[in-house]
Amino acid sequence: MTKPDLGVTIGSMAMKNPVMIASGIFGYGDEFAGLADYGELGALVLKTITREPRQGNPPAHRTVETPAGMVNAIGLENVGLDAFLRDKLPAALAHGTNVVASIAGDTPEGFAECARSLDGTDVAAIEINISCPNVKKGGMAFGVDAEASAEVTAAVRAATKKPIIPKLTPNVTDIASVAQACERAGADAISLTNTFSAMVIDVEGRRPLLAAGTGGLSGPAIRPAAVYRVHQVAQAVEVPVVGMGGIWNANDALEFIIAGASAVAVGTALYADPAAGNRIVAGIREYLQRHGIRQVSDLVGSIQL
Amino acid sequence: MTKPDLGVTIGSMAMKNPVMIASGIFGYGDEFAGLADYGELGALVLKTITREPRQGNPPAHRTVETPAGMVNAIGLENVGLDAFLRDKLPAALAHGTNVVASIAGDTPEGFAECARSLDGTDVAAIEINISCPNVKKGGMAFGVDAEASAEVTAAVRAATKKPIIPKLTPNVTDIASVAQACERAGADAISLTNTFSAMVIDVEGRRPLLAAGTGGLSGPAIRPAAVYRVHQVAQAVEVPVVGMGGIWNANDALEFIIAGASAVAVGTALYADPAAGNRIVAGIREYLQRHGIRQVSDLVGSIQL
Amino acid sequence: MSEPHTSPPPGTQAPSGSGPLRLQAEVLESERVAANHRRLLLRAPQIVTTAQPGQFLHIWCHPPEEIDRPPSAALLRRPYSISRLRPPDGVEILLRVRGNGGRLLAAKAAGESLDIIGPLGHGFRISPGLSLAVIVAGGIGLAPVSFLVERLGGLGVRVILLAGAETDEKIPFRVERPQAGGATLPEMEALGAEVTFVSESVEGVRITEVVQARLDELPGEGAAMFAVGPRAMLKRLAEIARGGLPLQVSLEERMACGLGACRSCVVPARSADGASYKTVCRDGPVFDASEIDWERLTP
Amino acid sequence: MSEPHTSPPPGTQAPSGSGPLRLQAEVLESERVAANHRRLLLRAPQIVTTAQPGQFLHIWCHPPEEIDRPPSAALLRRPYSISRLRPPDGVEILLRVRGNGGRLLAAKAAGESLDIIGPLGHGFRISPGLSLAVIVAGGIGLAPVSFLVERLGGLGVRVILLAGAETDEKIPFRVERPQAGGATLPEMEALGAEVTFVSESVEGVRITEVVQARLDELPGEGAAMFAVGPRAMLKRLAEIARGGLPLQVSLEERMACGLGACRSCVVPARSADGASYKTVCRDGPVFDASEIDWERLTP
Ligand SMILES: Cc1cc2nc3c(=O)[nH]c(=O)nc-3n(C[C@H](O)[C@H](O)[C@H](O)COP(=O)(O)OP(=O)(O)OC[C@H]3O[C@@H](n4cnc5c(N)ncnc54)[C@H](O)[C@@H]3O)c2cc1C
Ligand SMILES: Cc1cc2nc3c(=O)[nH]c(=O)nc-3n(C[C@H](O)[C@H](O)[C@H](O)COP(=O)(O)OP(=O)(O)OC[C@H]3O[C@@H](n4cnc5c(N)ncnc54)[C@H](O)[C@@H]3O)c2cc1C
Ligand SMILES: Cc1cc2nc3c(=O)[nH]c(=O)nc-3n(C[C@H](O)[C@H](O)[C@H](O)COP(=O)(O)O)c2cc1C
Ligand SMILES: Cc1cc2nc3c(=O)[nH]c(=O)nc-3n(C[C@H](O)[C@H](O)[C@H](O)COP(=O)(O)O)c2cc1C
Ligand code: FES
Ligand code: FES
Repeated sequence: MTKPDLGVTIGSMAMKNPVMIASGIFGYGDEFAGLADYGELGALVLKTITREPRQGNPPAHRTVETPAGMVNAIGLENVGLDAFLRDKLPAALAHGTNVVASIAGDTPEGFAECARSLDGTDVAAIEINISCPNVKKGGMAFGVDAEASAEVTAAVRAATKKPIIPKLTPNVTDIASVAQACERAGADAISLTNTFSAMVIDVEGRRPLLAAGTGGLSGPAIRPAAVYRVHQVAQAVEVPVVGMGGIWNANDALEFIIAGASAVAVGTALYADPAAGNRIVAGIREYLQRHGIRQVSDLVGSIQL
Repeated sequence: MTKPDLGVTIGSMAMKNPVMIASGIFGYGDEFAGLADYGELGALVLKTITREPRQGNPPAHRTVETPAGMVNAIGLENVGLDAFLRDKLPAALAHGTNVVASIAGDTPEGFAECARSLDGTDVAAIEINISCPNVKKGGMAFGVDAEASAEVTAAVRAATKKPIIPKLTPNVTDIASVAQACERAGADAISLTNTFSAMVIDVEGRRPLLAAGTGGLSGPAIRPAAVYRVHQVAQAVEVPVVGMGGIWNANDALEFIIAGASAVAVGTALYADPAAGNRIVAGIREYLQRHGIRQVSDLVGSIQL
Repeated sequence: MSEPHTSPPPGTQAPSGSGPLRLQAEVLESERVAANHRRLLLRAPQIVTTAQPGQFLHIWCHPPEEIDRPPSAALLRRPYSISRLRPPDGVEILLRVRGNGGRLLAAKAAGESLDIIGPLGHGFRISPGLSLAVIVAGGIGLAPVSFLVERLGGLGVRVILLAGAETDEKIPFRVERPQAGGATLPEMEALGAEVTFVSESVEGVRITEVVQARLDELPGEGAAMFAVGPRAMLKRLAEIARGGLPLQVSLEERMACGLGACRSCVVPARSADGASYKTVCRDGPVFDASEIDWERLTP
Repeated sequence: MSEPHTSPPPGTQAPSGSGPLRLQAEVLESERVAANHRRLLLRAPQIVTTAQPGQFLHIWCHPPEEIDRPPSAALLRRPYSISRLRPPDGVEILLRVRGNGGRLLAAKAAGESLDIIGPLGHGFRISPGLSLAVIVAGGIGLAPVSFLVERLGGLGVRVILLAGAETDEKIPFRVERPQAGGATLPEMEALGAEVTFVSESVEGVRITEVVQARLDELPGEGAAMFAVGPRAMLKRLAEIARGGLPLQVSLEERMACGLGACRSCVVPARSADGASYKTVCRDGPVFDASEIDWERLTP
């Protein structure tokens, strides 16, 4: 069989394969450089940025390991839009694949400002982080509400021609309706899931283990819950879906794709294996070959219920 | 130090210690008999029953293991109210500790009917399962909606003098408001969480691995997400909270208690260790002793934020 | 022979009524018996005295002392058939290494211990008049067969074992192909069985075809068939045997409790009262073929 | 000496600019060195040629070939200091067994391999004029000290090591208490250090008290202090040393990436531009005491 075609398209962003790095996992990409060929991946989603730099949550601690997962409360520490454009984006683009910027703000206009500044850059798409559980204002406060999510999406839509991808929180009753609201407001794709709200308690000290009190659960632990939500959303919208949550290996990625995701993003797994994304690309290719499937897009949503 | 006092009270149900077995885990208690001294525990919550017997979901498969968790789609298979009262309850009561019946129905009146029949029995309390993700009608359909949850609670309240404990689903945006609605409708306590909606895909067969399509995630994987929700609810209501989700050892149980749970329930862990509940009672006692805490109730909600 | 066996018919060797035990069993021997297959000999005298052929053990795959720590892989116990008893205190299991659980068990060395619950489930029923047993086993389905052959032999029953696999490597026994005659399993012959073994990759036939071909040779009276193996094989046998030989089958299904409580491991059953699922772990794993709703049993 | 070390001052031994490597390092030796402490010798020639004292390795605690399988315990890598180099190709780590990660590493036998990323972070800076180094180490903080002592010795710097622990069992070295004089660590003396060791349980004093008592003996010129140990000890030292000896401290914090990307492992920093957190994994683990906002540093 000829080599299978791994290409997928998210809005106007053509990807050589469906594997991305999830936002916030590897910062702006510079620190991981050299530990894997990130240019080989479909897209790199950079750490969420805000208009102004943010210091994030207080430390001690910001992360804690849990069974098959981790809880983080970084709190959107980021260099801010200007430093991002000046210092970070050029290096990220040098990886040689699609770079997706992730943005957040306290108000719809805060999001739109970031999007406007990114419109003239070479980022391939913009992810709209309305799902960060670790900030008091903005973030998940938008994502838990379909209307607020749509409002942010519409504001960003008006600010840029780039493909825009609202990123949803799983901490809602009806994620499909949030996705539909975003789709109606002009989203080119939907990505999910961000982390599950979580808390870990230091039993000896009778305090939260994270200084911020609460955080977000990621990693293999959440995979079945994330696949469920991706399937729900893929059934509900026409635009492509980017699936994530606990992907560790190609089998995991294929679960999301078969459930309806056109692309997937790898997060926590990168901390164990900086080459997890590359490993997964290889595994998907092997699967397609073994099953005689010509293109990965034939697999998207191919689940038989 | 004198032996610490492990007693807690849930409504009018006095428990010798705060450790229960979660509903559905060990059926009606007869099959596990002999593998541990269940009479030593604070309370045993039996498998959810409905007015009529139910066959549950189709098999092949009903459960699947996932990282640090499992997904089940039993679908409330149960013997029905009559057989329960006749064949199952007497044996369960013979364990020598509080027996809590768990009930479900397709309508508020369906719940109430079960409650009415239980009112004259020796069950110590009634858990109201408005959170089963594995049935099409009833179950979670109620639990995701504060008003519907309150309606069921009120109907059950009117049908029995027993302490009633609505059991909540984590698959909602605002679990605290569901809890408050139940409290206003007459709940004596709130228990949470039931399982997280989840899906596992057989990548080779491109089918869901569970015949029912989707199921509920339980086990250590969900613990941090469950602790978060228990803490949220404990802050929002006055009535006692029964916390559960991924408890495996005494440390886990203490996380829930410190977060605000007056009692805890052990589920999935029982499949590995039928004596998990007993092990946890011992561990809690040891902790109290080591910290010089006279009674477990002093620990409830003792988290310093 | 086709009565439901919750109350075993008189004369049947029913499991003792004492209920399952939980115990720490020391690994006495661990040995590779074929590619990807291992034999573990456990010290578990309490099991030896009560176990019936076809029953299984529910095994915690991690060190017993780590029960307080949640594992990721192999969170649940794993069911393994009792393969053979080695009185006074030895119990053997044969395992095919599949996933995490099998891997952990395969790595156990002599001297380590396993936390087991057993004996579980209902085993094979041997009716008093039985004179000929035809055992049909596929692949790892051979695991519980030694115990059954020994028990039958002890009762003076003639045993014909018809075993098959995709390849010789897929069974936990040594295959021998003498110059004359077909392939055989010497270890099973040593236990007194008349053995026919076919490998799809060598002999090019399936064991169900062998069964079909030999059905006519068998006496109508005093004979019964016992089958363990993949569902497809069991389904085919249920067709072949219909109306002829009494057939008992051992089924597998994913388990959580292993005790009949959680209703994970159900299979569609035929029964008068309309209650339509039975548990593999408690009602089975061995069922009379007539108990199963073969149409609804997914492959 | 107190400049931020993102651009190391001239003459300083800066880590090579080539960036961290990921490699499979064979375990050459694994040895118990004290109750609950082990020494692992790894084959990692690439680390030997670039590592600086104070840098660390980020270690995947499971077999390298199992990277494709998500573990439950020790999902993230674990940071361990480079304890000593054994040219041409050996790298030592000393580990105190705490939780799951440490347990897995402690169980590694010679011949097995570890998937490591390193050398990571910024190590100790040794300024050209240094003539006396006072190293203060508490407990497992002794792990990176051998490497530092050797390096300093090689540069002709006099080394005073003041080490302490709650009990003798809490350090990865042998304690000796000669008839005359105080307790000492022979292995550190063999490397050329002048050693004072105090155990709270035996000598009844804390190492910070010893430091305080001996501060006056020290020359004002050409001396510097290097400290590794619990935060409480470091905090106290920062007070003691304030305005006096230049002090470098090695900090610990929970990590995910180990590379400076995820912002997990931050500590509050003092800096002109108001950017208030630095990462232990990349800006540290060794910081100049003046870089840290000691008030805001939680214990
Ligand atoms: C009554 C009974 C007796 C058995 N006897 C034997 C025996 O003697 N020798 C032997 O090698 N195997 C036997 N099996 C199959 C054995 O239980 C599985 O191979 C084992 O559970 C696989 O676990 P794993 O972690 O190695 O594999 P994985 O594939 O990683 O397991 C994943 C999950 O699926 C379940 N699972 C996978 N395969 C099966 C299966 N066939 N049946 C039930 N659950 C399964 C596991 O328990 C686990 O929960 C028996 C199964 C049953 C039900
Ligand atoms: C830069 C650096 C160098 C270190 N050098 C050494 C050394 O040479 N020898 C040694 O024995 N230990 C060293 N430690 C501490 C070592 O990393 C922890 O003991 C180890 O991570 C504990 O993992 P565990 O799974 O055994 O324990 P657990 O307590 O189960 O770990 C739970 C989680 O907490 C984290 N954690 C626990 N303790 C620490 C800690 N002190 N610092 C950072 N994260 C922690 C773990 O990484 C893990 O994510 C160092 C830490 C850092 C940051
Ligand atoms: C340390 C950490 C930081 C994260 N930061 C961000 C972020 O800045 N923006 C964002 O959209 N998601 C962020 N996430 C969420 C991930 O992008 C991803 O949605 C989530 O971790 C689930 O995927 P995983 O289980 O593969 O990690 C972060 C996750 C982690 C673990
Ligand atoms: C196999 C299985 C069956 C269950 N059946 C019920 C049920 O009938 N009623 C109910 O309220 N919860 C049921 N649950 C949910 C548990 O009671 C518990 O809320 C959940 O599993 C989380 O706890 P755990 O992580 O400790 O298992 C079931 C869970 C499992 C795993
Ligand atoms: S495994 Fe629980 S009923 Fe069979
Ligand atoms: S561990 Fe990721 S920034 Fe330090």
